[in-house]
Amino acid sequence: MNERTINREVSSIREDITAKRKAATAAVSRRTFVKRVSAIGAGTAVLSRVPTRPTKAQYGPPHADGLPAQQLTAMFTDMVKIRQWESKIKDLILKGGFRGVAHLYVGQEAVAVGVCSALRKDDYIASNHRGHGHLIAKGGDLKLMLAEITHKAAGYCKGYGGSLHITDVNLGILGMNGIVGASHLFAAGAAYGIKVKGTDQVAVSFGGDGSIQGNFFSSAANSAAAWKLPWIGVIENNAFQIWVRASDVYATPDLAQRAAGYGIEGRVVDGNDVLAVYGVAKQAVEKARSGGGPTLIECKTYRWYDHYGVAGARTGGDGAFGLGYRSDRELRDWMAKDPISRFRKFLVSEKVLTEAGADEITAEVRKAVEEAATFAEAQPVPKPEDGLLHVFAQGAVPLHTA
Amino acid sequence: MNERTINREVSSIREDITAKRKAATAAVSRRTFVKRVSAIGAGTAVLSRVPTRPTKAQYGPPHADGLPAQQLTAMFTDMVKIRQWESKIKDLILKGGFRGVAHLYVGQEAVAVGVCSALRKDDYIASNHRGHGHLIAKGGDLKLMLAEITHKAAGYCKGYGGSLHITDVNLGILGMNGIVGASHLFAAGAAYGIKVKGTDQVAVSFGGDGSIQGNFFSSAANSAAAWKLPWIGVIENNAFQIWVRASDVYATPDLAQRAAGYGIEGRVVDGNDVLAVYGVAKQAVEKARSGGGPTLIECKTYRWYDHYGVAGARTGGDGAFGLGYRSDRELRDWMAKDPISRFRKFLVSEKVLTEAGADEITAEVRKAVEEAATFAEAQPVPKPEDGLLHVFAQGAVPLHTA
Amino acid sequence: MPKNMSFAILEGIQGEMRRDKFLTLFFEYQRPSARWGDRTINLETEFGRWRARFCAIDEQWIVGGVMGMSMIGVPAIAHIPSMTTFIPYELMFNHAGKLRHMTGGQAAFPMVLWADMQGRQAFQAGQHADAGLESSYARLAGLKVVVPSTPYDAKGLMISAIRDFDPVVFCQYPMPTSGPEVPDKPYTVAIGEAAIRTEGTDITIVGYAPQTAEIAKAVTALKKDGISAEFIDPRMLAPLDGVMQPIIKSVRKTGRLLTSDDGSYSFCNCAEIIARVAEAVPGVKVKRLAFPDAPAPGAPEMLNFMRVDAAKIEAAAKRLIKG
Amino acid sequence: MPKNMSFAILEGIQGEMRRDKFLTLFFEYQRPSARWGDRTINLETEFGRWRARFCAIDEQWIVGGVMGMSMIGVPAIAHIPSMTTFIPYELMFNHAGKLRHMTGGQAAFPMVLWADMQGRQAFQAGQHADAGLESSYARLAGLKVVVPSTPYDAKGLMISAIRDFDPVVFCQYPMPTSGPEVPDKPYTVAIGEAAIRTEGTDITIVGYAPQTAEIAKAVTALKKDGISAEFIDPRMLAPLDGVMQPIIKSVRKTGRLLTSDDGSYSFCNCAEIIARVAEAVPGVKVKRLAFPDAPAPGAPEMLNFMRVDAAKIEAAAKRLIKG
Ligand SMILES: Cc1ncc(C[n+]2csc(CCOP(=O)(O)OP(=O)(O)O)c2C)c(N)n1
Ligand SMILES: Cc1ncc(C[n+]2csc(CCOP(=O)(O)OP(=O)(O)O)c2C)c(N)n1
Ligand SMILES: [Mg+2]
Ligand SMILES: [Mg+2]
Repeated sequence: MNERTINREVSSIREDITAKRKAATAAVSRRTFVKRVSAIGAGTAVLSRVPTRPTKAQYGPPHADGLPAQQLTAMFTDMVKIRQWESKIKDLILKGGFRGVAHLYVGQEAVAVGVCSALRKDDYIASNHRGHGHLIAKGGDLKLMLAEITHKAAGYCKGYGGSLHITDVNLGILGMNGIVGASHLFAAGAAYGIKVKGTDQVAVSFGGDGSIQGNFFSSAANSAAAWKLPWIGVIENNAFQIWVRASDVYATPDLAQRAAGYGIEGRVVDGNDVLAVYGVAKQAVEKARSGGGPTLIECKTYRWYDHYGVAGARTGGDGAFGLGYRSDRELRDWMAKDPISRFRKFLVSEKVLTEAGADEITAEVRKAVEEAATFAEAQPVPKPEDGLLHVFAQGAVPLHTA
Repeated sequence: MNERTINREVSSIREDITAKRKAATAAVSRRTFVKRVSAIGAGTAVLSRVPTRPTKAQYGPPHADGLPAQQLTAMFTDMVKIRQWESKIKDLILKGGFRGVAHLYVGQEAVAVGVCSALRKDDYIASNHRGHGHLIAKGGDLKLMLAEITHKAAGYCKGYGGSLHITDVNLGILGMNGIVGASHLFAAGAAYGIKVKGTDQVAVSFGGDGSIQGNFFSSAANSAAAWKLPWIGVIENNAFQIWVRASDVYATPDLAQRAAGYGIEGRVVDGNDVLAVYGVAKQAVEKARSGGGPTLIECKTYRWYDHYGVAGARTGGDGAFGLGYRSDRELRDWMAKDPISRFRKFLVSEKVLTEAGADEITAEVRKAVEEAATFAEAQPVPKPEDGLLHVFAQGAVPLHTA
Repeated sequence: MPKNMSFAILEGIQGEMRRDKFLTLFFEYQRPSARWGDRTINLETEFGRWRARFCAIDEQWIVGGVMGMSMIGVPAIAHIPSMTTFIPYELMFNHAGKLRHMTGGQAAFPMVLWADMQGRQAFQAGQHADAGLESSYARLAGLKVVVPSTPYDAKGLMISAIRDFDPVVFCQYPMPTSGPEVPDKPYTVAIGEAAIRTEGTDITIVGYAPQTAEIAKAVTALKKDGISAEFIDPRMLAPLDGVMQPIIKSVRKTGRLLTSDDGSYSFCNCAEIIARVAEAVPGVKVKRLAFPDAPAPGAPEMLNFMRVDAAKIEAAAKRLIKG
Repeated sequence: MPKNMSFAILEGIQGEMRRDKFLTLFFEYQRPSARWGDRTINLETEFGRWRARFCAIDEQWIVGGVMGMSMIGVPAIAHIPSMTTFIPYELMFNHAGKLRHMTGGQAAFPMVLWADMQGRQAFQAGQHADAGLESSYARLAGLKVVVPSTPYDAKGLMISAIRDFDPVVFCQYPMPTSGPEVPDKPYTVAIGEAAIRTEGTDITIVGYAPQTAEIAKAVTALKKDGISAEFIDPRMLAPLDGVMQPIIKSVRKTGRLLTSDDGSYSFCNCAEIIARVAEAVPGVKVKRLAFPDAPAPGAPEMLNFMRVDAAKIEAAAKRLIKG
């Protein structure tokens, strides 16, 4: 049985499992649901809309209506996981001697979790350099991720790839990618592949505000539009491309406006409101799954740390201050819109969670994160000569340094 | 005096000349003008408009109002020049033994002439593979062009480039280019250069419907929009990319719609109506010249011949029939909208020209084209060893074949 | 009349598309149809629009889309036209070539980049008359690069490329039909093996696709003058380890290596072959013929002066043997 | 503390921007400012937004825009980050490198592609730890490619590149500061000349930018063992004719050539140098050290095993001399 046949088998088994899981979830969803979710979301969900293509839901995320408490709790847990796992990485880097690098995602958790909660396990995501959050939201293992970003042999990529390239094909994670914009093209390609396979999967790409220019985005958008591919492009507009403000290099305030040029529906959403993101994503996913074609979703959000690394950050506290290209006040303003506290408050007021229950989740996550760190720490480093493997599917390349 | 200084001197002399010429034209324009031009154009000018950015002139090309008879005649003459010169090339290819190749422009004359009539001599154009028409409209010399496409030493590019690469930097012609889409990027770059120089020139790129995808267009459009560059992108939508229909690879019927995504004004115009094209181009040029930024103009038109060469064509008759990817009826339909007969009829009805006068112009142009052919025929071929020159500004590269 | 290269390649792809119900072809305008005698292949009508897809003028999509598909286990072929060889260069470099390694073996690109190559044609000029570009791909880690010279090799290498788990760049030069008959059935030509076209003892001549006809002529002419040349066609440029074995063996025997290339001189395909031979066979006498480091001019007078042809190969071989 | 390479380069550009009121710089996020002692350079504040322009993440624009500007006589510099080296490859290939020739000498690109190079750094992995990519540019007709190793050379070559009428690819590797002091005033280092870093008689060692520190260490170590190595830094890869003269002269003297490269092995920079030497100096003994044909793994254990370092250079030199 060759590699490709195996892939196919795996994916058909996966489809089976998913179908069963889906039926189960639908049942739960009808049993316990939160009522006022859609009303709550209404004011915040859609900041502005691209004028060319009206969508049915003018306000609010109707799909959040009917969400089971269980799923809401899972969403909260995932957001906390991202926050805690990344804060641990930050602390480890600040401590010194960290075997790796990181582009921290903290502050943008609502986007990853909102989108991935609208996906099935067998749907695909393609991620970018700021992708730890996407991966955790799609089910990535905290231990294997931590082992990978410290380049240990037990990591997801056996220590070859590190922070920027974590991949788990079994979870439909086509990988983080260090080249800005590539995620969109690969997801659109995967969406084409889904059409060839004839399944009802969808493929989502995550990219920053910087990812809509350059070579890749346009090719993804045009092809997805021309052939109604099940592609969803998620643009996390966190205002910056390193230190360059998006508004200084684009003429339109809403980046989702670019969708119209290709004949794609473009949506703009408050990227710090997980239910709003979920609602828009869910609509897009259902549309894509049923052959209705692509959607471009712009999520307005903010990263709490520097582009890369931990400049301006401190152990035990959130956020990076004193960075030259943004004001501390701007950061504080966004920290006040913390997607996690906001969601927690909502869940408590909705009686989905108690304060104690939320604390317990947080504590449990913290424990899991500590375990992940201990696990990663204990793992051996890769064997030197293994660097010659995995260039091709078979064999090792010759060493030419002797 | 180095090459760059020379370039600068030449361009400042050019600006001088242009200023004088401009003043002269303005004077003429106030003396003899055609009244009803704008009314005539009204019905045909703007087929559909991109909804995002309203422009002042909802209907018709107001700038055609006030066009002096002399300029109208010159426009007619240029259109005839393109038609006759290209028909000659077609006949020469059909005869056999032609030293070159061609992508014929016949049928699209109104676009090149409409746009270039709105330009000053010191404005820039960047052209594509189907660019003979653009060049003639910008003042290209029929003899040097014919010598070039037959790869003679006296040609514009000394026989190195041939049909796809004719360039005349003195006329602001940055060159035809064989790579689809590159024209847009280079013109946008030139437009940036104009800003650096601080002149009021503009840079226009011509590209087919195929030129809005791929790598180059998006970069041009985004940058021109972000910094309000004096760039005008002209899309000649002739329905085909070789044999692929634009409507099969793009989801939007109007390609100018793509402009909106970048925050650029997009216009759609009947590309077979030279005055309509002129009107829209003139507005765009004036806007660009005065710092108002870029415009994307889509001209709906049709090519009478095959993508390349002379399949289906015959000596002494217009159009290429029996091509597999389009019906003869579709072609005949478009030939009935011949931009030249249409404009001629208008000029005669407006008494700008008599039938005899129009015939005379045609005969004169035919004579000039015959002279160009005789000239080119008589020119010597390039010296073999000259192939080693012009790789760099100085010297020859070594020959490695011996 | 034997099958020509285009028909042979399409026949290979057709067989694989029948065998693997997901295998998909993206192309731009080079219709995947061909006729040979009374047989017609038309992949669009046989497999439908989704599996034989014409695309916009967007080579970034054609190649990147195929990469995305292949990442989810849908093998695919990206056919790009000759003037666009380097538009997908970054994609092949940073993604197709690297991601398997970077993901510790997880990411796989069972894809073929089927690149039309133009060669040095008159009346085209630089952008449309280039050659030798395959060495830029061959220098990238993680890619395999094949450059068939005969219809037989082309079909067999295309099938091998499709079945390979790694990304393969398949370079198709317009070639006169030569070599063995092409069987109708699928067969493979192994990736990684050179072909000895003529055996000989006095000098080793190495060259591939666009140069093979000229070399073959030169070998015949040399024979008339009593010089026995061994002509080896590498057929591929990456990986090169297996390919080098017969070349090195041959040079050990002849002591002389002449390479001939339609690509430009510097950093060309044959530079790597010469460097490997120089390392392996001290004392070897080498000579490299190639197009100058210049674009190809459109006028045939200039172009022919610059191209390597049989007469130049013959003369260089004689000089190498004499002095 | 002498000026480092970044300051030296910016100082060179600053002088030229003062000299030529049109000269313009496009960049992405690599701010054109630097400090050295109490001196500060800030091209954005000194020359304003139009002449020092940060751009979107769009290397196609940064390079293509600069090409369009330079076509109308506005000379410009396109600064691109290290992971994007090949995004503008097609533009440099089909346009910057070819259009002068294709237009019979009319089109000129007085531009510099200032490419940041990363080198083989740990904890980055394939996409962010590549090296040796300059040879892909050097193989393209019509381009000049320089790869300085010292701040002095960097400033002088940048100024030469700016003043050159042809497109120049200027590759900046992160390099430790070494070599002569950098004068404040503008000066040029000619494009097309190699530098002999150490004279010697037993073996010729060739390597540039990312390898120079390791080679220098090896040369010192060899000296202790009584081996006199001549170390030549080519400083540029195209055009190579002038660069090869001292290398060939040196090899004629030593009879041995060792090349050392951070780029991958096949079709690498040194392959061309070896091929030229093999053609010019029959009987030469050659050895090439290079990174394997693999992406760079992130884990330092694997990476260091694969990189060429001083110890490996020393050992290879000794083997070449012995056997
Ligand atoms: C094609 C490309 N150009 C440049 C870079 C360098 N780079 C890495 S991340 C980044 C900024 C990305 O900004 P954005 O897309 O908004 O994502 P964010 O970092 O804000 O999440 C840049 C310029 C790159 N990795 N790839
Ligand atoms: C980047 C690129 N891809 C493909 C080609 C091959 N090609 C040449 S012209 C052409 C069709 C162009 O169509 P369009 O832009 O609509 O212009 P038209 O020929 O219709 O005037 C194609 C595909 C090319 N020259 N450049
Ligand atoms: Mg951002
Ligand atoms: Mg067209």
